[in-house]
Amino acid sequence: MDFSFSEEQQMLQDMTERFVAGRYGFEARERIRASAAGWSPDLWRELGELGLLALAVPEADGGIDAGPVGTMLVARAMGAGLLLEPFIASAVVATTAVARCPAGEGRDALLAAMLAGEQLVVPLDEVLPTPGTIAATQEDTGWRLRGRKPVVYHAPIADVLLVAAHHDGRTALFAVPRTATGVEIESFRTLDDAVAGRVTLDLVVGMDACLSTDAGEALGEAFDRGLAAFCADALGSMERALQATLEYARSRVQFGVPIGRFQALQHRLADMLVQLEQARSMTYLATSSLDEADITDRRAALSGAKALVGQAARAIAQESVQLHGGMGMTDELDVSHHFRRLTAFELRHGSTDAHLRAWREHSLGT
Amino acid sequence: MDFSFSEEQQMLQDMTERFVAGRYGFEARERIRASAAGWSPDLWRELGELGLLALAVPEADGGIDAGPVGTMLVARAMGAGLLLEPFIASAVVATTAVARCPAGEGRDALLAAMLAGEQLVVPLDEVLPTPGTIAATQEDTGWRLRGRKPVVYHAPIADVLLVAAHHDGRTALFAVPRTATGVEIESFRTLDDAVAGRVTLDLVVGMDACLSTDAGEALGEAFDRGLAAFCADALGSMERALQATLEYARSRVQFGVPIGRFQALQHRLADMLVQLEQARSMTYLATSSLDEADITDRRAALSGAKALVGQAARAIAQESVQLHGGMGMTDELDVSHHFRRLTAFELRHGSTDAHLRAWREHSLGT
Amino acid sequence: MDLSFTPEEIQFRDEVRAFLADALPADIRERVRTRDERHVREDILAWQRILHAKGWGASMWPVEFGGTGWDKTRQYIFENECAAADAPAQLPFGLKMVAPVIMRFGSPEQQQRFLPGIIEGRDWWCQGYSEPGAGSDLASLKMRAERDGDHYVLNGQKAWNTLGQHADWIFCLVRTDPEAKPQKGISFVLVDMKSPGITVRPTRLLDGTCEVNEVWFDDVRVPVANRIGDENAGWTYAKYLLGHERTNIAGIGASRRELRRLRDIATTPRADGTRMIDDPLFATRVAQVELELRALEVTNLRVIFDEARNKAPGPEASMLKIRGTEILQRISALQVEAHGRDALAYSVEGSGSQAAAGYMNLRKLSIYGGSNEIQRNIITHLILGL
Amino acid sequence: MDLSFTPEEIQFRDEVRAFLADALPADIRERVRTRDERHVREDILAWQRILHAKGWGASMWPVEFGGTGWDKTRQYIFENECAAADAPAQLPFGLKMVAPVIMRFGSPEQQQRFLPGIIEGRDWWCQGYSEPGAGSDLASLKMRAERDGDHYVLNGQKAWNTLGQHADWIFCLVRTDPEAKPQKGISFVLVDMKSPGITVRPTRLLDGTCEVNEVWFDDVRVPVANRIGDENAGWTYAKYLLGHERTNIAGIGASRRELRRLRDIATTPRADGTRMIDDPLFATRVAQVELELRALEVTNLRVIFDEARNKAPGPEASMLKIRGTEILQRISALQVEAHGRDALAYSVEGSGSQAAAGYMNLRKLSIYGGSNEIQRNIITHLILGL
Repeated sequence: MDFSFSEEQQMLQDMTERFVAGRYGFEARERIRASAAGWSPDLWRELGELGLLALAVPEADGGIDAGPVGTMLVARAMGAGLLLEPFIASAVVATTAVARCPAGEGRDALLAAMLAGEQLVVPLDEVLPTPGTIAATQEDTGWRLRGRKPVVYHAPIADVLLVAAHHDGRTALFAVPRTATGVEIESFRTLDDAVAGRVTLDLVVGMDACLSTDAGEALGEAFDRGLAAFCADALGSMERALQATLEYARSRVQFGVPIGRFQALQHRLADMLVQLEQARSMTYLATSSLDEADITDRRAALSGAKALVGQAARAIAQESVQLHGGMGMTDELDVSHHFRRLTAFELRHGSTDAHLRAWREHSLGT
Repeated sequence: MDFSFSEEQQMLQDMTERFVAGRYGFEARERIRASAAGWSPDLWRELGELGLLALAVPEADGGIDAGPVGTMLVARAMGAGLLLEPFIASAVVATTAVARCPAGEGRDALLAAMLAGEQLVVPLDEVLPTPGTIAATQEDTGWRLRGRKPVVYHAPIADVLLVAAHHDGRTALFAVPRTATGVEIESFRTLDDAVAGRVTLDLVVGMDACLSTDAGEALGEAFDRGLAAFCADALGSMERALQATLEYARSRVQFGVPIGRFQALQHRLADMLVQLEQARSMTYLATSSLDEADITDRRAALSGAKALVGQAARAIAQESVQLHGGMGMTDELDVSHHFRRLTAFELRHGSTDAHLRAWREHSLGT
Repeated sequence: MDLSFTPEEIQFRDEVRAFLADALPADIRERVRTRDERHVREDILAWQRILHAKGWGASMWPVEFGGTGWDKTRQYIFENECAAADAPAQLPFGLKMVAPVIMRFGSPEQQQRFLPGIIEGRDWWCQGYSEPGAGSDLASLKMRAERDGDHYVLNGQKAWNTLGQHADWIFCLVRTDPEAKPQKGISFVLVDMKSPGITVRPTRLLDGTCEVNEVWFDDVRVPVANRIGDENAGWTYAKYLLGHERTNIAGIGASRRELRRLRDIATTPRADGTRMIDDPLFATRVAQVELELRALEVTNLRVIFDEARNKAPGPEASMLKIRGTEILQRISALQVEAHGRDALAYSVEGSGSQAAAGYMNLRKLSIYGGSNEIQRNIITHLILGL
Repeated sequence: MDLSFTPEEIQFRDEVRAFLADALPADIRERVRTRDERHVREDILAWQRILHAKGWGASMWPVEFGGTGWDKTRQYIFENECAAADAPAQLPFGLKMVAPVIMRFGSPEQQQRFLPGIIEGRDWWCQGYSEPGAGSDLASLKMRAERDGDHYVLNGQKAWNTLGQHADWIFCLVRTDPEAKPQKGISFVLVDMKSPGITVRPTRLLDGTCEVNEVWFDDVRVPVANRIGDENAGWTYAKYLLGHERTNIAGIGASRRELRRLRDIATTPRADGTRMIDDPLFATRVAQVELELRALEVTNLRVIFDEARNKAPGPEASMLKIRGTEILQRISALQVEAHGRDALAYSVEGSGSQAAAGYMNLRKLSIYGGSNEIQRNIITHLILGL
């Protein structure tokens, strides 16, 4: 039992925190958020230069293989910094999925471009898709892909979409250029200020676009890693929301004293801390579970984490805004942005209820 | 819209409160509780003399027909006074059921004896029984009754058990002397200090023991009235638990001030009050619903009330004990007795969950 | 005890419903339904004029000032029917806040000058109570008003000014005696928003909208004649106003409307053919909040009944505020859950994004109008006597 | 970061399990399982002797005093395995409370005299901290101790004395200087329960049991040699004791055991053939509490890990106390729900009544050992810095 972090892991965390502090202050983020693109390709390349886009990839493939814990620490720092860039979608989920596809010219080149921050590759999904949402049928010249996804984070800014499509009871994985004819994306912003899109596919891609005809396991692995990182992102966000609320409670004076002196608020802050620490524990457990061979146990830990972190996210988001009073309702402080990120957390990568049900089924068999 | 009480209703309430204050102080109740019988037949007769056992019976049958509101006020005062006597079981449920059976010599005599407090008649059930729990089969000389009820409040002290039994798809109602051969009662105390028993029936009763061969509606009406009164009983108990907690908070000094000055406790007391008032509203609604012709709407109001009052009962019981600190854990103050009465409330007359489900099905159809 | 409305009240309710079906313009109703605030000033004032033409412009005013003279029960029925029908909420700042103060403490001239504009839907009022440092602790407000002949000269800043960007008038609490104890040196003045020196700066909120403003006062001259009552006695008027602000504080009509919407969402089959309402966990949460709302309706009627007999709105309104806002916030959270991922698509017009907007916007309910923490303090002190 | 136990720790856990399966007498185990307290003194002392014979009498003591010298992780494993196996809880008043004080502040004579009786299962200790007026606010205690030659003469009353009816010794906080400020005039003394003038009066509790007592002192003479450390310095020792009381405060083992019991109840078909666990609402509540318990296990290990590095138990133990007691209380409430009406049959021996007894008895968890309100104050001040 050891809850310390290795020197390498600590370095990754420090590096990410320095990046956030230097590049992603409140004003800088506001500029990115207000920009037409809604993200910063420059900072993305910088993340690539720092090696942070190669975390989840084995060294043999040019990655730095930081392992689940390294990824957790980076994701947590990015959640704390409210990053708008598609770190988890691209540098955790997509890289993991692609790296686990059979080696080959297309796959190797794509992976190299991803690690360098030259190609932004984004998956259509956040959980294993229900069979049939996107259908793949083999034709003479390639594969026909047809289907629709209503909410795909980062789709409008991607270079390549990673499409999981069903054929003959299996899940195949395709790399589809976003600008290909037959790819339609209706672009919008999400409630947590990300760029996203409604994606409709109706096109034929070449044989070489198919990274794997049987990618179910690779995708499962990718989504598992994405889910653990996503919990870490929320953890970072909750930490900052609580910290901001504590600072506000210390400085905001009403009735002649800082509001942090009112016992009713103190006890609510204490409960927030307990929830935060419980969420941290489940995030650690989820992260550890990625090295767990038994896939049922792993999925249980991940689902339990998503459910419990989701509950904590809602409670901490709501209480943080409430204890900020009117100031919590404005978008002039970090806290409202954390509120939105944490609200989105509950809706993404499978809902709190869906994961609680999965945990229940694993735990009780009913 | 009128939330005032008539003079007659007010008189009933005052009378019951006087009875409780005069006869049912903490010490007096402790003596009754510690007695072998576990209730006071003398006080029961006194309730009969006061007319309180005739509340739910039409004037034509010698009752005083106080209506749902009168019964509510009496039951509330009895809950506040932690009465151990079987008021609701006998003077609400049993009298209502018997009064609605076809007139006849047996039924009329039984009813008269009940109203006078001479015969204690107690139903085996608190909700409409599942078909088959007690089976009735007609034989040459009478009816054979067979079955078992694991927890029957007041059974060991009853003169007559009111047995609902199924035959040919209908529910018949029987008056069975407790001491009849074939009636076995294993006696025990309940968690809220009532006398109760596990009842096993295997006997043949005479034809005249059957009060009605089709008593489903009469029983439904009786249980509905019992449920509303039961909510009122809990309301009285919650009122006293909160009041006791407020008095304790005003007088108990820690760290140099009364603990009622600590804001964290104040806000919890405020929330208890809100829950109490919501429970009061649902109790009023349930009581009013008894005059509602549409049985579906009535049952919805009753189930909603039982569920919400049950939730309030748990919260107020737990918080009352908690805010009393160690003193709340002793049986030397009222509060622990209210805790037990309110704990039993959730388990009787259909559980909180069962009624919440019934409310949901009525409200959402799913 | 009788929980039902009288036959006359039921007839009145039906009359209100018929009127709403007939007189509420479809486009306004649609914009309210979809949270489309682009024409909010026009819509609210147009609706106020329609109500006024019917004689229903001020349900809570006495007849002598052009109000309906309705009792509390009819006011309750009227407001909740309007909310349930997606009518725009009447602007409270004129009708429910400054008007009662003008009626009670204003001079006859002030009453003649200001009240008609409110009820007739001509003047848009906003509030100038809160300041950045004076929210829950209102008496610590700092905005100065110095006497200069027949005028006061106002300097300072007001915050949390709701919809002031559309306002013609603002009522302000100002400090006329900086030496006095906090609650003693305050006066209550009415200020023309067109006065030179006023700057309105919108505050962007959590949900991306601009519903509140900062209002800056830089040597703004206000005639002394626009002062209500006595100088330095404003705290009395302020408290009177806050008492009247709390009518219909439970928001039953709004919650009923949103609950109906929630049920619509939850019973609509999703892409895969399933319905949220068939998930027993979700359905139970919906049923639970509906149950609490049902209880609150009765609680609200009880408070109305008691107020009618005791005349003054009591601290019980704090219970209605706490539970009413909790319920509406929970309904809005359930709407988001019912939409699931669709609620993420925020800048897309559609019910999913509306649900998310509602959820975020309604966090304000437990903060404004006396935060729920302040309401618990009121209950503690005035009801529980601790 | 590695959440798993080392191979050595897993081997140790298996060794503990094997020992428990082998050495815990079946009748004692059964009485613990059924909450049968009729032989509680004999059972606890017998188990203490068995543990001592194995060399495991004091898992938290250093080797020099006969303890195991185990690190925090092994202590955690040991205590939770014991609880999960229905072993009697070792009496904390001697082992975890007074013993650390005697080891740290007692004289060598006191150590030789008192520690062996504790570890060898001969002496039953109880606590004399709380008084009727001094619960959370311990420093306001009033019991007097006046010096008379080589003795103190004790007069006053202690309350919330757990299982003192079986005790051989009691450690008391007494006021030796009534003039001093509350925390300054307190001394820490060890009192033979057989001393003339001591009256133990059981307090009947919520669940009908008599688990705590009032202890009255009427001119009780205590040798000055039984005082720990310096006169009037008792507050220091008292706080040291309270810090050590908080080991294994999360009660993971007990919660695991009760959760297992809950699952047994809920998966047993009822009279009508249905099972509680098939009700999705109920099953979700069970799964929810199991999830929170899983998280708390990890939180507990994190605290142990940090303590091992920082040496002193920190305020984080307050989080474990709050959440640990909430979880166990919720499990016990779910047990009652799972039994339904059967839980009403209180004086009947059977699992239904045991569940009800457990539910009522365990309300104490959030009250004693520093109420959960006090724990929140500790978090506020020592972790959040407010």
